[in-house]
Parts: sequence; C-alpha cells; structure tokens
Amino acid sequence: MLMETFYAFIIGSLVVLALNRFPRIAAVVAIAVSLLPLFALIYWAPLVGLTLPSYLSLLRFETEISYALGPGTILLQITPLGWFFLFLLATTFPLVLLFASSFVRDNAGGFYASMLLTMLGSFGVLLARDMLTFFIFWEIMSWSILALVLRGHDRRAIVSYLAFGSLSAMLLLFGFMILYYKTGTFLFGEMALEATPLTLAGISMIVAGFAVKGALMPLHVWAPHVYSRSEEPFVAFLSGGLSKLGYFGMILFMYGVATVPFFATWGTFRGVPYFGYALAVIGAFTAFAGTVLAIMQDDLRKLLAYSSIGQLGYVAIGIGIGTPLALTGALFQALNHTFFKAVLFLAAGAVYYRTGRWKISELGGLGYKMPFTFLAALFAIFALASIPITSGFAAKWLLYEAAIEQGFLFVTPIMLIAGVGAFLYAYKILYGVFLGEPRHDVREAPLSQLVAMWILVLPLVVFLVFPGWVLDITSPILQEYGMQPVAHTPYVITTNLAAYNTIAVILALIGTLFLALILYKWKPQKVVPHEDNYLAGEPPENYEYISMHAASNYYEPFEDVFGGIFRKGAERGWEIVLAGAEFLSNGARRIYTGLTEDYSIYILLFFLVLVGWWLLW
Amino acid sequence: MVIEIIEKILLLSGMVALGFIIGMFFNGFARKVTARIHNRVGPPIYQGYLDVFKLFAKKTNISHGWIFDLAALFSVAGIALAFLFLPVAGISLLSTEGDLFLILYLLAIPALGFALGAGASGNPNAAVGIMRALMLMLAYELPLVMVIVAMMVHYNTTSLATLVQMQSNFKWALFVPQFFIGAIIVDMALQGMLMEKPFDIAIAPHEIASGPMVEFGGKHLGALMLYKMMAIVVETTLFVDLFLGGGVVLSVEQYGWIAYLVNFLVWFALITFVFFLALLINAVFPRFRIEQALKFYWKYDALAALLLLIWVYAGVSI
Amino acid sequence: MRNEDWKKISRLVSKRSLWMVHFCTGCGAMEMPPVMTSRYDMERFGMHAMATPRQADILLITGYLAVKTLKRVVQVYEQMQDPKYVIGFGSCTINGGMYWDSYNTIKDLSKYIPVDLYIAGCMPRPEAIMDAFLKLMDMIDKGEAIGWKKYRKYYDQYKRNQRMAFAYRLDEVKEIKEDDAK
Amino acid sequence: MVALPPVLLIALPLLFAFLAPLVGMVSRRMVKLYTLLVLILNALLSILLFINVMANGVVYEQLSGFYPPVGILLSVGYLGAILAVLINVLSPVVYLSYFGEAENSVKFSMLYMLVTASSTGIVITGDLFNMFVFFEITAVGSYGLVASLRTKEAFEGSFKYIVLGSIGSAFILMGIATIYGYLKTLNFYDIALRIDTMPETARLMSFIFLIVGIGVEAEIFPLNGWVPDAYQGASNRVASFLSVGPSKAGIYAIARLIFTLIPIMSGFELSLLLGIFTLVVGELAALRQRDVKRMLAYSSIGQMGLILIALSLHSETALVAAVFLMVGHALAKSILFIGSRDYSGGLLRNPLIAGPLFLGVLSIVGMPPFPGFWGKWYLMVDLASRGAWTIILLIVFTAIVEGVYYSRYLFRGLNGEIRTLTKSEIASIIILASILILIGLFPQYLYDPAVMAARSLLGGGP
Repeated sequence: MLMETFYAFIIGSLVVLALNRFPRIAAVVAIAVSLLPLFALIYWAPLVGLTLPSYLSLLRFETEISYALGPGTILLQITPLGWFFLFLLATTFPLVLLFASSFVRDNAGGFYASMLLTMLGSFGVLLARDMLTFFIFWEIMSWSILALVLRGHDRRAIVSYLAFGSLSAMLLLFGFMILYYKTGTFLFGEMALEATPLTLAGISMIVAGFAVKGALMPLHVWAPHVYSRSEEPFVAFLSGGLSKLGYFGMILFMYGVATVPFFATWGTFRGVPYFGYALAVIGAFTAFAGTVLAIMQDDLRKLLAYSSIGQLGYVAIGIGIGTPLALTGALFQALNHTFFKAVLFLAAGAVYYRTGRWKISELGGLGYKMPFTFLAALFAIFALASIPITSGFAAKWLLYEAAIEQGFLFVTPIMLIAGVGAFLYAYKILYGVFLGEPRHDVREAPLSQLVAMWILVLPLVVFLVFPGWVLDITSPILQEYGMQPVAHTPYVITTNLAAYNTIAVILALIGTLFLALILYKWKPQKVVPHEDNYLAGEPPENYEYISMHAASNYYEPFEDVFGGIFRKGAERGWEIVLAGAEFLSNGARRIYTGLTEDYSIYILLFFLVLVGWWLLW
Repeated sequence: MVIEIIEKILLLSGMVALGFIIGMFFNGFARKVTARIHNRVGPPIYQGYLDVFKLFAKKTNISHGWIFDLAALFSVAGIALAFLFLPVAGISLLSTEGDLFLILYLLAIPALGFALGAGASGNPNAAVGIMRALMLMLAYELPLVMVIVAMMVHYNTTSLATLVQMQSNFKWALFVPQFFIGAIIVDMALQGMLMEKPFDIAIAPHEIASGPMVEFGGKHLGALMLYKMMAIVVETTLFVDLFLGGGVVLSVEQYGWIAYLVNFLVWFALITFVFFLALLINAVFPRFRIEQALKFYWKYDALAALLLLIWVYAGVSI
Repeated sequence: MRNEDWKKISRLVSKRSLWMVHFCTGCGAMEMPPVMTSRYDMERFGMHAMATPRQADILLITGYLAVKTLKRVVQVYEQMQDPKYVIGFGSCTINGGMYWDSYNTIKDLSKYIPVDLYIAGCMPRPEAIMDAFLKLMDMIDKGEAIGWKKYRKYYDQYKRNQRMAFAYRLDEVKEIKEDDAK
Repeated sequence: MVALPPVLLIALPLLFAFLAPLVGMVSRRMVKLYTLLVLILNALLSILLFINVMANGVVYEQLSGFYPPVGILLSVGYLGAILAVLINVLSPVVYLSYFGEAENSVKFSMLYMLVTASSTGIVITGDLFNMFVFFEITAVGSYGLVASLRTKEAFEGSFKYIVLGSIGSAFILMGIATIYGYLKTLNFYDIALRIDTMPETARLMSFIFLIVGIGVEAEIFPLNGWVPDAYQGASNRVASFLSVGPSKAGIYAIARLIFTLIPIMSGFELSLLLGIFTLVVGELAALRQRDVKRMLAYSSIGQMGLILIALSLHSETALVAAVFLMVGHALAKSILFIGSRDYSGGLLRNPLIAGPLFLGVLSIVGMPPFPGFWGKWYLMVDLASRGAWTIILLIVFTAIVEGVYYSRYLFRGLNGEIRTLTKSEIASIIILASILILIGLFPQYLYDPAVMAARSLLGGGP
C-alpha cells in the first residue's frame, strides 16, 4: 500500500484541483487522502514498540520499497526516527485540512492540491534512505510550499522563500555531492564516513541546508515573511510540521549518517563535539533572539513566527548537545512545538476568520466571545511558556538537564532566559487578543475549526500526565544510534541529576486548586460587565476615540532597550549580500551595451584572444 | 497505605496553611518595620491577618467573568504548589519529585494566572502593570538563573533537596567565595522578585493605581494578598535553600524531633532576616523606571553574574 | 457559632483594617499628609490609603463637589464593595461652605450618597480627622455605620436626587417631576 | 516498421513552406492550419526516425547520388535523433500559440517551417558544408521571424542578429575553408578520420574559426550580444521557438565540433571555460533585469552555459546531464516565453496559466522531479565524482541567483490587473507542461537514449 499511497496523493491532488469550484467536496477528498499516512503510522507502530489493536490499521503498508529509477535507486524504508516525525506530521495534517475546510474559500482546489503535494514530499522525506530519494522528495515538499506561498501574493515572502529555498537546496546538493565523492554511494545505510575536513564541510553544508528549513538564525529571514503572509492552515502545518523536517534531517545526518565519534575527531568541549557545541550555541542564540523579536511584534502572525523560530532553537540546542538526554529533549520539544504551534496558528486563523484582523492592537476581549478558541489557545500558550500544567515543560526540562549535565555554563542561562521571555510574548497574545476590552462583536469559531484545534490540544494534555510515552517512542531512535535511552516510567523521568514526577505535580496542583476553590467559593460574587471599570471613575462612552485596550506598543520600554540591537539585524546582513550580488549583476549587464559595434568587437576580440593564446603564446 | 496517603495529604495541607500563616505574619512585620524606619508607630504585627480576614468578609465581591476568577484560583494554588516543592527547614515533602527548574517554572503559574485575571478585567492600568511585572521578571531572572546554573554545575545537581543536603553541617554555599558573590547577586534579584523598592514600578499605586490589582477587591484581593504574602515566604525560602543550607543546623538522625523544631526555627529566623534586609532597602529607596530596572539587572547584576560564571568555569572541569 | 456572633467578630476585625480612597477635590487634602505620616500615623489603626475604589472601604471626600464632580463621586461610590463608608470632610460637604451660593456646587452631600460621618470645620485639623476615624470605628463596632445599607434601601430616592442635580435643562427637571408624581 | 528516409524531415517542410503562398492565395486563414498539419506530420516523422535510430543505430542517407566523402551525407545519430524529436515535436506545439492571433501572415508561417526544417537539418546532417548551409537558412529565417513583429525593438533586435550572425557565418566559412584546404573533404567522418594529419596550427585555427562562428548561434558568451535584444524584440512565440530550435541546433553543432570533428583536449577546456563564463554572466545579468523577456533571455544564456559545461566534461554522466538540460531548457523556456506575453501582472491568477508557468520556473531552477533537476543532478554527480568543487560552487551560486530573480518573476505575475492569454496559447503551454511532467516523472525513458547518445559521442560517433 506504500506505493499506492504516493499515487493516491498525486491522483488526489489532481482530483482536488479539478474540484476547484466545489471547495467542500475538495476538502473531503483531501482529508480522505490525508488519512493514509495516519494508517501507515498505525501499521508501523510495532517498529517503536507500540502494540496497537490490529483493527486500527485498516490497510497494510510495506516497510521497505526499493527499485531502480534510471541510474539511481529509490529506497524507501521506515525507521524509528521517521516514524516519530511521521507521527507529528500525519496527525497534524488531516486536522489542518479540516480547519481549512471552513477557512479557505478562494481557489480551494489549488490549496488542497498543494497541501497534498507538501505532505507527499514530507512522507517521502521521512521514508527516504538514500540521498537521491531524499533530495527529490525534499524539493517536492519545498516547491509545493512555494506554491502555497505564492497564494499570499507578498513580494518579500515569495522572494525570500525562493531565495532561501534555493540556498537550502543547493547547500544540500553540495553536501550530498561531497558525501558521494567521499563514500561513492548514495545509500545512507552504506555510507561509512571517514573523518576528513571535506566530509565535515559536507555535513556542515547539509546541516546548514536543513537549518534554513528549520529557520535557525541567521538563515531564518524567510520565515517571518512566509508565516505572516500565507493562509493560516498552511502556516500551522508549515510551522508545526514541515519546519520539523529540517531537524529530522539534522538528526538523520548528524547521528544516522555521521556519528558522534566522527565529530569528536575534531575535539570535544565538555564531552560535546565542537560541531555540536557550535550548533547548540547557534540554537541558544536563536532561542533568545527569536524570543526578543517575538516580544516586539504587533502582527499576530509575525509574533508567532518569531516564536516558532525561538522555540525551534531549543530543538537545535538538543541536537547540538547530542547526549541521549538532549536528543530526547529535542525530539520532545519538536513534538510539543508541533502541537502547540499548530493550535496557536489555527487559533489565530479562527480569530482572523471572525474578526478580519491580524494586528494584536486591533483585537481584544475575544476570550468571552470565543471561549473555546480561547481555552485551546490558552493551553497552547501554557505549553509554549512551558508551564508545568502542559507537556511543554517536560521537553524543556530534559534540555536543561542535558545542558547542566554537560556543564554548559553559558548556554543554559540563555536557554532559561529565553524561556522567561516566552512568558512575555505569550502574555501579549493572551492580553492583546483574548483579554482586555471587548472590541468585536463576534461569534465562536465554526465547529470544524474548533474540532481541529481541540484534537491538537489533546496530546499536550496526555503527554503532560504521561511524558514517559513520548520517551517510549524516542527510545528506539536512541538505540538505533547506539545510545542509552533515558530512564523513565510513564510519569517519572529520572536523570543523573534529578527526577521529575508529573503525577506528583498534577496531584499537588489539583489539591492546591481544590483548596483555593474552597477558599474562593466561600463567598458569593457578583459579575459586572466589562464597562464597569475603574478608569478615571468613568467608562468611556465613545469607543472611537477612547480605547481602554493597552495593547499597542505593549512592550515599549523593552523595545527602547533592545529594539536597536535586534530589529532587522539579520535582514540587513542578507540585504548587504544581495546588494553585493546586484553589484556584480550590474557589472554583467554592462557587458551587454546594446550596441552592435560593441558586440562585433567582442567577437573579434574573442577571436584574437583565442588565436593569440593558443597560437602565438 | 490509605493512612499513609491521608497522613501525607494532612502534612501537605498543614504545610500550606503554615506557609500562609507565616506569609500573613510577614505582611504585618513588613509594615511594622517600615513604620519604625519612618519613625512611625505602625500597625500591630498581626495586621496581615486582619486585612485578609476583612477582605474575605466583604459583603459584595465584584468579578468580571470567569477568566477574571481564574486569577485568584491560580495565584493561590500556584504559589502553594511552589511552596510544596521547596525543601523547608530540610523537610522535603515533594521537593524530591521535582527540581530547581520545576520550581522556577512553578513560580510562573501564579504569576501568569494572576496576569490572566488582571488582563481579563480590561483595565489598562492592570495591563500596564502586568507588562512592567513581566519585564521586571525578565530583568531579574537573568542574574538569578546565571547564579543558579553556576551552582548547579558546581554542585553537579539540579535538585534543590540535594543541594540543601550538600550544605548540611554548615557547609553553606555562602561560605564558598564565589557563591558569596552569588548570594549578593541573588539578593539583588530577590529585591525584584519581592517587588520591593526600588523595583516596585509594576504596582506603583500613585502612577498606575496599584497596577495589576486595580480591579480586584473583596475576596479576589484577599486571594491575591495571600498569594503575595506566600510569595515572600517562597522566595526567601528559595534564597535560604540556595545559600544558607535551608536552615538545617541539626541532623534529624541524631536529634530526632528536636532537630525538626530547631531547624524549623532557624529556617524561620533566616527567612525573616533575608526579608528584613529587603525591607531595609525598600524603606529608603525611591523606585526605578522599568527600563532602568532592566538596565540595572542586565548591566551590573548580570555582569557580576557573568564574572561568577567565568570563575566557576575556571574551577570546574568535567 | 450564631450568625450574630459571626457578624460581631467580622465587624470587630473589619474596623481595624479600614482602607480608604480619598476623593480630593478641595483644599482639605492638605490635611491628609500629617494624618498619614509619622506625626499622627493613621496606620496605627490599620488604616491605609488605597489606590482604587474596588479595594477601599472608606470614601473620604475632602471638599466641595461641583455637579460634574459629583457624577464621578457617585460612580466611585458605586464601584466600591459593601460594606463601605463615606466620610464628608469639611463644611463644603455639609452645606457648601464658602461655595454656599454657587449655582454649580452641591450643598448637601448626604442627599446624593449616604454619608456616615461628617467632619466639620474649614478646614478640620488632623486631630479632628483622627477623632472622626476613631468615631467611625466605634460606629462600625456598634453596627451604626449603615450608610451602605441605606443606599440600597433608598436607592430610588438617591438616584432621583442625583438626576435632579445632574439635570441642566428644564425639560429634564420636568421629566423627573413627572416621574415623582407616578 | 517502415524506415523512412531522414531527408523527408528536411524536405517536407521546405517543400510545403514554398507551397504555403499557394494555400494563402486560396484562403489566408487556411495557412495556419496547413502549417500546423505540416509540422505535426514532421513531428510524427521525427518520432518514427527516433524509434528507428534507437532500434537500429545510426541512420545514414546519401543524397543526390554521390557517394561520400564527396556527396552529401545525412547521418542521424542518437543525440541528433533526440534533438530532432525535440525540435520537431515542440515546433507545432509552439506554433499552436499562433492560432489565437488575428493576423494571418503567410510569410511568418513560411519562415517558421523553414527554420524548423533547417534546424532539424543541422542536427541530422553528416556534412560540414551542409551544416553551414542549414545554419545560414536557420539564421536568415530567424532574422525574419525576429523582425516579424514589425516594431522598433523587433527591427533593432533583428538587425543586431543579422550583423552578428553574418560575422558568425563568415567565421564558420573560414573554418570550413581551412579544413577543406588541408583535407579536401567536408564529411564529418572523413574529417574525423584524418584530422590528425592536419598541422597543429591549422587544426587549432579551424577550431577557433568554427567555435567562434557556431558560438554566435549557440548563444555563447561573449558572442551572444544579439540574444537579449533579439529575444526582447521578437514576439513571444518566436522567442520561444528560438530557444527550442536554433539554439539547440547550435549547441548540437558545438557538441559535434568538440567531440567528433576536432576532439582536442584544449577544445574541451576552452568550452568548459566558455560555459562557466556564459553561465555566470548570463545569470548575473538576469538578476537585475526588469524586462521579463530580457530576463528570460539572459536566463537562456545561463542555461546554455550550463549545457556547455556539461558537454565539455567529456563523460557519460555529464553528457546525459547535457541531454536532460537541453530538453528541460527547451520545454521550460518555451513555456515561459509563450506564457509571459503581456507579463505585467495578474497573469498567475488563472490556474491554467499559473500551473504551467510555475512548473516551467521549477524546471529551470532545478527542482525535482523535472528535467532541469535531472540535468543538474547528473551534472553535479559527475562534477562531484571528479571533485570539481569550484565549478559546483559556481553552479550553486548561480542557482541561488536564479532563485532570486525567478521569485521576482513569479511575484510580478501575481499582483496587478487581471490579464490572460489566448486559448491557443494556454493550450500550447499546457501541452508543453504535460511533456515536462511526463519526462520528469519517468526520466528513464529519456535516460536510456541519452546514455546511448553519450556513448556514441564519446566513441567519436554522431
């Protein structure tokens, strides 16, 4: 059924394209096709040690496909790592489409077709076991994203995406070619890398290529533009699902193709190879700078975009440190980020669907109007801020523990302070959009959108109680790379330094909440409307001139301090690079003067140079 | 088994109650101390109990909806939760189930819950106050976490209970030269944590009408006061656990219940002392603007913490 | 414990923890700082100046009230939470004081909101204020400070008076008169 | 299978081209249909020829009764067959876009058929002078086609093309004269057999003469001064046809020159150098170009450079890459040129136009699974296996530059007032895009012929 899945995706995308005029039917077809990876996921579950009832997997899927395509080989094979990331993508994808069924109206067929192609590419990337297959599917994924970005009609988004997409593709291609040159094979399984500087350069290029997709600074420039100018369901999948593929690739190439001893050849710092340490430092910087930039945004989507960048920085830290603890933390963080960021982007989409606004300063008070959207977003925000009442904390905790275990004195404080910074922008979303003065008289989001959001919230709650289940499915990955899995039971994670018992936290929280509730319910209360508010003793009557919503320039003092350093820093740098290229371009254009005599002289000069070079000299 | 669980629950509830009682005492204590420095008589030392009682005895309690109510619930529950995960006077009730990172994040539950309710009131003063409080948090957390990370790496543990255990027999971190500096840095951060002057811009009564609390009255304000009072206990205990051995002076194995009593009294004396220091600073300083506070913490405090990190880095090798 | 006892304890405690919000309109506010600072130190009795009406128990009105100001005073009063007490400070609140013949100043505050206690004088000395506070505490203890109950009970009457004061066109006054007739 | 003589491929359109005025006398509207039918017939013939070649090897045909080396010889090699199919199949598809046009120019149709025939002639000839003649016909026809729009720019472009083309022709003629002067033959095989007997200097001189002459037609830097102006001035379908027919024929001629005719090592080195320069200059010049057709023209130059690099690497994989690049470039560029008529915005809002244009861009930029990708991939594999990192770096750099300016191109098609293309143009780009997808998804059907072509070329064959 594996090959048929790919065909189903291609045929499905053509069908939905044909159903362009019937968005609802197109949505149904797209969702039906999108369930196939989910079935595959369930069928392959024994690979990671899960035993699921057999009736859950309606279809049978091969675990390996291999055939020759022209000169190369196509080798698709499921691995625990692939399964883990497929879990993230395959669960998010149908829900995102479900959300889109009520969200996307304009040219819906094109949207679903591109989305299906995106998933087709990702599915192939996760299964690919050789570089040709990997690259083909990677680029299919990449350009179908471009098709979706084009729908945003935004110049900066398109230009930055295609420019950085090409950069990423070419870095990958260059890196693959170096690996091929050194090993003589394209198959991951047959590669035996020797530790030479050239190989290291190749691996670095590949990691840099993936860093573009993972929006690691300073290669993140495309992300805010794309995230803020595309349709929300797609952005939810891009940020939640597709950006993880960059980190999938990093893990695959850093620990599957290359190994820790390979990197350790060039020396280690506190037990971590310098390469990994550099990645961790870049990740920490990304986490911090992304957070600072997120705090300064007013556009909800840009805020979430920078938040994505910041949160994915943590994943890079985990991959960089590369101990079992850190890798587990990175995977867990990737999982959390998938779900909470998808929920947040979808909630932003639902808010936009009802109010038509993106600016935080123009929204407000939706918490009472859209309570279910608010609650879903609230859970997601708790997870984002890693508050220990969602699964968000366990991942960060693992990463912190890993950093402390290696004695990282300078990376850990940056990680922690970025975590605190997350509170700031998390509260900005909460206050600006959902709390404060009600300014839009709107209804709750449609049912399809709510269902999509709430199903995505579910894992955050489940893995809060049982973080061990995530560790269960990450353990096979670590074993595959020859590492010792992290000790855990379903609800206790134990490291060398400390333990984290989720049940204790939850029970204590329930207990204290119960106490507080008793204390609180002791006295009756009276609910007064929002307008009955202390403001110079008088609620404003004319809303057009007076606003009680303090959400514009919310962190202005913060911007005074940090704005000068961080705003547009990276973009400036890339603009200088582009300006350099355009300077060269002007030079090249000056060759074509448009004068026939010049061109004739070129020919004659060229002739004379050749003659002179070869014959006379 | 059942008896054990009930015992544990009772113990935990007792601990929470104790925390609140001490917190309320601290309120009166603080006002008394400040009044004496101002050459006033000041309220009676039990004033905190009176205030909380009065607030809960108010006849009408105005709320702005269910999100507003979450504030009171989450702030009280969250701070109690954080207290339970701290080793108090060497008694670790739940502190072995989590570690210092957990406590740092648990401290965010009441803060965010409080912010949630304050924001839900729709009052711009509350929003501005929350903004300042969050920025202040960002400001003081940097030196704080730097010192904490240095301690974690130095002692090679992240568990606060283990940290307290390692400091028993008066091997306090305060007596280690680098962490003596660390204690000073964290004490400055503590001033911001407690929101005492010069870092009380977030709740400046004359400027933004007491900031986040602006819409709270009656039992809501009572709950918030409980949170604030308990927060004093939690934060000072954190300091004492980090640097002063958690107040453990006698070993329980050797002296039995007397040890508990003595340790407890020492712990109480120490947190009172730490709080007293903060009060002294509070009583004589004007307040910083928020960006000044941010610059103060990130320039001077964090710089000192950075030097500390380098010092520890030079001394530690793995 | 009987309900009556409970109330008694509640009053006993509440009187030692009175928080107030000043409504400082006139010159009388000058007299408040000595009350708060070390000379008289009202915090001895657990009294405290609060920033917002939501948090306060006492509304202290220190001076004359123009009609516009009265509007705000009423709002502030209504935003306070029961039990709440009003202290009129200085003769302006009693009879208009030196503004007794002003067209724009209200003369008797207790017509619009229930005043528990007046402090006479133009202006009263801090000693008088302290005395008033002690008197108020005494009244609370005895259950005599029932202005907030009166406001509930005679709400229509107070509202009518307020409307009368706020009306500035003749037809509005007429309307109120018609309502009275009903 | 009937083995039809390859000469039909040239003769038929030539013959019918001269009959076109007669049809035009009956009805001017009929001419279009007539031309299309002729071109389709030619396409079928080319496919038959292709199958024949793939099955039976190189097909030879002597013309006009003389035996080689004196007589004219047609020799259809593997590469020639591939290119013949490419030119003859794409030519009717591109011509299809002419149908929506109101004007019915008999001259245009005639020239179109002539150029098709002569470009085909270049790729299937076995004789140097014959090739020169076809070059001349192609060039003259192209001058006419470029000028057919009758605008100032069209005449300007045509004029530049004429001047440079004439210089090129002169050089080719000098090269032929040199070779003939020494070897007294013009047959490719004969020359290849006896080229070593030529003095070193004469051999190099003839090589230089020929490469300069052919280079003009093959759009090689610095001989391609006419390209931007001619493409800009020409109507879109002409520009599209130029990138299908003449330019591919030119690059084929270069391949024959460096592989069969005068296979000297320094020739490969020179063409590699030229390829790199062409690539870099073309792509860089395109980066800042605002006029869409000019930008596409510069991009064509860049692609030609890439193909030239692939040709001059002298290995099987690289030659396969060259074939893929040629096919990919012909398809994608003709889509882009046809689709970019009136390209100022709103065009990409129509999914039927946006789809093919998007695929065209993807193929040019080298995104899988389109021919452009396979070409770049094999080229990279070959370069990697010999560790030529500098060239890889340059290709990578230019690919990123390509990404930047094509993203601008895509953006410009999105915003602005809604415009559309005629139905025939849409049909034509959709057919082209379908071919693109099919080749992309099933590369092995092109890979096998390409390998045969590569082996044949490396073995000194046609």
